[in-house]
Amino acid sequence: MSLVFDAVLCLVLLAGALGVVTTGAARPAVIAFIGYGLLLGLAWVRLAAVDVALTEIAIGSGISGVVLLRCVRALPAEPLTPAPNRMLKPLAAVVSITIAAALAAVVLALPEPAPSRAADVAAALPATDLGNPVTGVLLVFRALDTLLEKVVLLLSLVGVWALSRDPACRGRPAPLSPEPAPAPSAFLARVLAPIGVLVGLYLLWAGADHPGGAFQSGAVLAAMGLLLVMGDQIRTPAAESRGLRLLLLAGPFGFLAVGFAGWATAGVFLGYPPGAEKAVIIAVEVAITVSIAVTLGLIVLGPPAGEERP
Amino acid sequence: MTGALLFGLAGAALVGCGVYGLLTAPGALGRVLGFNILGGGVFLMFGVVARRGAGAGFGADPVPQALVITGIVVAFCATALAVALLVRLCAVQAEAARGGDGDKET
Amino acid sequence: MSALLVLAITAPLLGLVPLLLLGPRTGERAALGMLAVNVAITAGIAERVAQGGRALGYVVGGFAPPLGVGLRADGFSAAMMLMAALVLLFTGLFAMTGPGDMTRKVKARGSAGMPATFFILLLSLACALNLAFLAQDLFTLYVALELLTFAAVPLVCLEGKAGQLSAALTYLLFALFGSVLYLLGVVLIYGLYGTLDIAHLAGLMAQGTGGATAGAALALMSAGLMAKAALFPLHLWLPPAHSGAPPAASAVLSAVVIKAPLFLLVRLWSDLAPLPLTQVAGPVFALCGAAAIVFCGVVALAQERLKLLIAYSTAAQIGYLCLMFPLAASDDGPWSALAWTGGTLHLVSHALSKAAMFLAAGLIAETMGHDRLSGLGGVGRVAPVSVAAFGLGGLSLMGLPPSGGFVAKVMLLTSALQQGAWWIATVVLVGGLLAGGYVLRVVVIALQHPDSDAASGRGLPDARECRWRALIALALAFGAMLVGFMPLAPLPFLDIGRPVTWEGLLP
Amino acid sequence: MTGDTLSPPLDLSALEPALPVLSEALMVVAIALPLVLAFAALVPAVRRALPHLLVFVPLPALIAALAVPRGLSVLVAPDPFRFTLALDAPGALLLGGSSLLWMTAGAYAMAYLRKDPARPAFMVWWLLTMAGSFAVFLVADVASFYLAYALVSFSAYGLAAHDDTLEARRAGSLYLALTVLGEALLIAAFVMLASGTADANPQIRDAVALLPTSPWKTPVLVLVLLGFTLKMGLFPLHVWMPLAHSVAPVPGSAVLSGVVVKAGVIGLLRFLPESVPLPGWGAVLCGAGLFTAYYGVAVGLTQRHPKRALAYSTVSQMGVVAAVIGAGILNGTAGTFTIAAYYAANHMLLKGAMFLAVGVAMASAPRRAWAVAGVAGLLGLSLAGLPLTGGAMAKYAIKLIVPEGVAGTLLTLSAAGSTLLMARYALLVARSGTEGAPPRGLILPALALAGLALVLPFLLFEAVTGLPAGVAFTPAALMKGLWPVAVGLAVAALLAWKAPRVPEVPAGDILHTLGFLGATGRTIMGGAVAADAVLRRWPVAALALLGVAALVAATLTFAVVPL
Repeated sequence: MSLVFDAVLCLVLLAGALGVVTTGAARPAVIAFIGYGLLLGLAWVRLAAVDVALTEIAIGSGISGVVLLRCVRALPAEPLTPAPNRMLKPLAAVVSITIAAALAAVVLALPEPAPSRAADVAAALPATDLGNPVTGVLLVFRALDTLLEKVVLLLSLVGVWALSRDPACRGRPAPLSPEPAPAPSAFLARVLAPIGVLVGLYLLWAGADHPGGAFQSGAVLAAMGLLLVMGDQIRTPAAESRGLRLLLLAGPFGFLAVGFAGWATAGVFLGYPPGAEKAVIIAVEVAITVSIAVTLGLIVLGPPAGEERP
Repeated sequence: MTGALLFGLAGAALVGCGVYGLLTAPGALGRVLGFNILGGGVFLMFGVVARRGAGAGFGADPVPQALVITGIVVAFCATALAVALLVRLCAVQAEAARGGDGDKET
Repeated sequence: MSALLVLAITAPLLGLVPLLLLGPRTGERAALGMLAVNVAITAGIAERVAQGGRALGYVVGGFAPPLGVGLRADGFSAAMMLMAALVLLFTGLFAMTGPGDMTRKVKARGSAGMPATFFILLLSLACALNLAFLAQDLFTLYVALELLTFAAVPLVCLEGKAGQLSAALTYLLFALFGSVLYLLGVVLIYGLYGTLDIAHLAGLMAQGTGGATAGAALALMSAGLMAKAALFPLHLWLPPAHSGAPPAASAVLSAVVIKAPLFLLVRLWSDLAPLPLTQVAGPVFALCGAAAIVFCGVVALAQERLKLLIAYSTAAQIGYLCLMFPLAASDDGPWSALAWTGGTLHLVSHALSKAAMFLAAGLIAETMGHDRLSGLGGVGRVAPVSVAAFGLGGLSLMGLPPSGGFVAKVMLLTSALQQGAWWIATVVLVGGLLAGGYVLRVVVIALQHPDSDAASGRGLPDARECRWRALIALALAFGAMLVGFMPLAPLPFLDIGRPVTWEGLLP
Repeated sequence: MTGDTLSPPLDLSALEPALPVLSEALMVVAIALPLVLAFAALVPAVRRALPHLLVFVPLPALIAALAVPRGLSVLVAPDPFRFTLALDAPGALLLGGSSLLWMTAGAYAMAYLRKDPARPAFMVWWLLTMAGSFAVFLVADVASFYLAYALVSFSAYGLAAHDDTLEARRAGSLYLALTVLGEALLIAAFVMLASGTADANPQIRDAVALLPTSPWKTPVLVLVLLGFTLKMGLFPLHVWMPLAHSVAPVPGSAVLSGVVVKAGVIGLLRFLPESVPLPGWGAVLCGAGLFTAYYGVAVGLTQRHPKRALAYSTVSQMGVVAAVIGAGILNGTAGTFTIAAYYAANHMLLKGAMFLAVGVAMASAPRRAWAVAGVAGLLGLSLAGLPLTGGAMAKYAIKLIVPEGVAGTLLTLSAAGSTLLMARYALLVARSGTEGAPPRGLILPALALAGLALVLPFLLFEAVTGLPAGVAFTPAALMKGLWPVAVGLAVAALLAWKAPRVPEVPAGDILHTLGFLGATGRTIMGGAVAADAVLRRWPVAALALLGVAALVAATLTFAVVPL
């Protein structure tokens, strides 16, 4: 029964993906992409990877979708594109099918029994006092990757900000919509936001032992922030604000500070103090979550518009 | 394990779809979408690798799961940067079209 | 366990804090300080490696690979790191707000320091490069490559012109295509071996259980790296991106950014893949390299704009390192070691000379107000130091003594001839001829009398080159010449820490 | 080497045990002084003083040529500088000769360019070329030779293209293109040569000693011959010479023809084995040299400008030198290289003086130009080997190497051709007067060099050949030297009386038949640019990316390798 469900899911997923790449128009393609992301999240659940499923839905589909939709709105209706070569599509189809077939063969040829690090993680996890092995890998065993990934996120915000017309990156990003928010949207923001924040905080709290964690939580919090901006409940923040920048830096550099502190407490960079692992890890997660939420929100809002004239 | 295998094949097919999108998309937005589909396929294949490596009481090998989470975030960053570039490019081009002259130096 | 390895990655990041929190001038000074610290750290690593005669290692978080991730510096990576750190520092100095930059007159001409964003990106590049040279985990390397791309792409379009933006977009999209292929390779490797640690993988792969899947994984990772290195025929993004960026940005992009994927390509095939595989795949890379040298060299000759000419020259020069693959992977001991040294020295001297040339070209363009070759007649009079830096840098490209390019060329030639690879030797020589053509073309134009063509109303502008910036370019060019004093023999330093192993490096 | 028989008139070699350091220092200073001054010219004060110093810069080189014992080799610096200096007889002859030419031409240049605003730049190129030329005669290891050779070759561009006319730009570009080509040929040769030895940068003579048994003997010899005869201007690689010589300022032409071309000669002398017979190679070189000797005369005769006539004379004379070297290595005749260098040094001084004379004549009123032409004619006859001139001694010496027979006869007859060409040159000089009186700064150096050129060969003859100078004054020898000159003069008189109308062969002669090469080059470049535009389109590049991955994967899969 579940196999049938999986097969149907796979087919729908494929259909969605095909829809995205074959739809000529931008908006339907993006909408199809968001749907595809949700289906992909379902597939992750079926693969017993709930953490990944939450991340995919929150970021891969959710925030990405918002970013892409904003892009569609900003693009000219009729993009100037040269007429593609008529041979291209058939050729691309042949190439793509060949690649898919080759990869399918590779998947079928994967070794049995499959190699795995699960046993290593299971052996090392109790020392961290964490219940969620994925959080353990992210924040303890491969903390370096996660730390650098925070830097990547910060850097992509820097990249977005670098596109500001003001080389010094000052001012507020343009509001999501030029018109004042309609009443329903303001109401929605006021009602939904507190609930969303609660969900986000729960995800953060649960992440130590159950599926969830900084990214999923940060994405939900960012979405709530955007909702408040859309409902005109808060203004977009000014990019040069020192407080905002502190929030941006809190995650990566708080993490880095803990990493350096590891030299003193555990004798190794990115080590955690013995006995207090879980507390420190949760503190790191809080800092990261705040930064992720702010960074994601600012990335969606786009580059600051330049210094405001008094 | 057949379920995992099914998703593995789906991942391979998604990679094919993504490649098709990357090859045929006429504009940058289409290529960004193609890249995301392609990335999704790769991640799904990684998920299948994780699922096959289930053991020690875990439903799936946690290491690939963690790597996929990192990968999704990185892919999002890439998408965001590409979209920001595209939006700015369109704005500059529109301005140039209105102003009558673009910056011919580049 | 050497803490220097951790510092090499984290110190540049610390420089971001003042840049984001304090004023631009303070941040800029802090950034330059951090770039200097970075040079000190990398020099310290190189010194330790040379002294100890063995690699340095560090296990992050205390979890040894394959569960955790490790950092490791061998002779090759130490040399690369030091080179990159030096280029970044010099470029940072070139880009800083200098004496007189704030005056209105200079500003109107465009000769001012770069915005704070530039320094954020420069420090991020330092972190990404050091990580790429040190990391031993294929996924950490993926993160490093992405960090590198995200730091490099905004550099291209700092001025926000349409051409720069579209170049940056093409660069980003193609680099992403490359990285997703790399990641696919990583996935297959994990599926096969359950680990991503290079040392462990090298042992597992040598047992030969991977079959075609392992080959496909290596191929996908290599193709991804080649896309990021803009190796022919994957160079679509390089000329517009490198020629359109501001000079300081072009310098780092051409000099060091594309070197990281090339370095990883070498690492992949010299440290990870078993030797028989490298011997099979080597000629494919050499073929791409040869095509790059000849094809992009010819296209460079045809360019009418100085910065495009240099950019195509970069696309051509990347090929030399790839010629090294079949030579260095042979069983012919001393001659393969010579090719290894030659390829590495070429990488280093190209980095220094190309940085010098892009900085010089930027100053020339700034002085003249354009970079069309046809209008650069007599620029040697208003920008003598820049032209000298360009010429001396070009010496290395042409492979004339005394320069690193000469030493590298002699080594590659010797190795190719001794191994009977006549076609590689021919390509090396033809590449030198083409480089001579496009470098001398510029130098000759610069030395001519200015065009006093009254009809066109052109002539030399009143502006003069920014002297201290030109001296920085000249210093880099002299650096490329200094490499030419390396002994013409395999460098034992580059062999330190090979083959890759964690033995003796872990606590 | 026969160099040991050479004892220059002022031989301080007795001082050697006491002062080896002095010898070493002299050689280093000879090279370093012009080099340092070239860089010091960045300082305005030095730049202002340079015109007065230029005459004295070659002094250390001159003293070194005279005083440093032959065969002394100094390791100036070990790794990383790997720079070895040595002075053998051919090197000493060329070094001494060139230092004299550099001194006189330097004085001349400062007068010639006194109103040229670009004089400082010319001086810098001058000094760099000088340093390179001294170095090329002095260095003893392969890598330094390559460096010195590149220095003299590339710096000479600055001399040739100084006037920056359209023709100068064209000539300069052609010169640079061929120089780059020559460098590529030579680096390949040197790498093959060096890889036979244990040292990566061997002494030239050690590497050459192994050449006859080297597996790469044939490619090395081909590349060495091509690379160096390109600089000497042997047919068909001579095309750059008439172009470059005719556009350069007069003193620039003098050193181009006198010194820079000799870098090719010293290259052949250094990189060909002297004592091992190489019959086939010698015959080829000798034949090419003889052909060039006649070819240069034939084309030179049609020229209407004295400098171009001289340039073709240089082509012809370098053909003679090549023929001598070829004849020498054909049999492995000892002493060949010293005598070839002796002949080359003789040509160096004479040709330098003749170029300087052209400049004097051009600055003179027509009547005075005839007087200049008289001196020029005498120099020309010396070059052709008129008995009782210095040139006759050089001609006598080379006949010791080239055996009687076809080659010997042809060589003797080529002197008649030389006479003819020199007569033409003298006539052109006589006609090139304009108005005014040349400044003393032009006349004195030219006269000094002319005097040296006419006299010095007598003084060196015995040291070079080991024979008393008297052998060249026996009636038989005088007769043998006289008749070709007489024949040449007779033909010249005949032509002057009733000259056939021959159109001037454009400078660079066969170059103009190679125009299709330029067109082909442009086609290739255009094709590459078009192909590049296709390759850089997104779908093509994206497909290429996948193609590369597939290619590597397929190579790995289908190569029979156990994985």
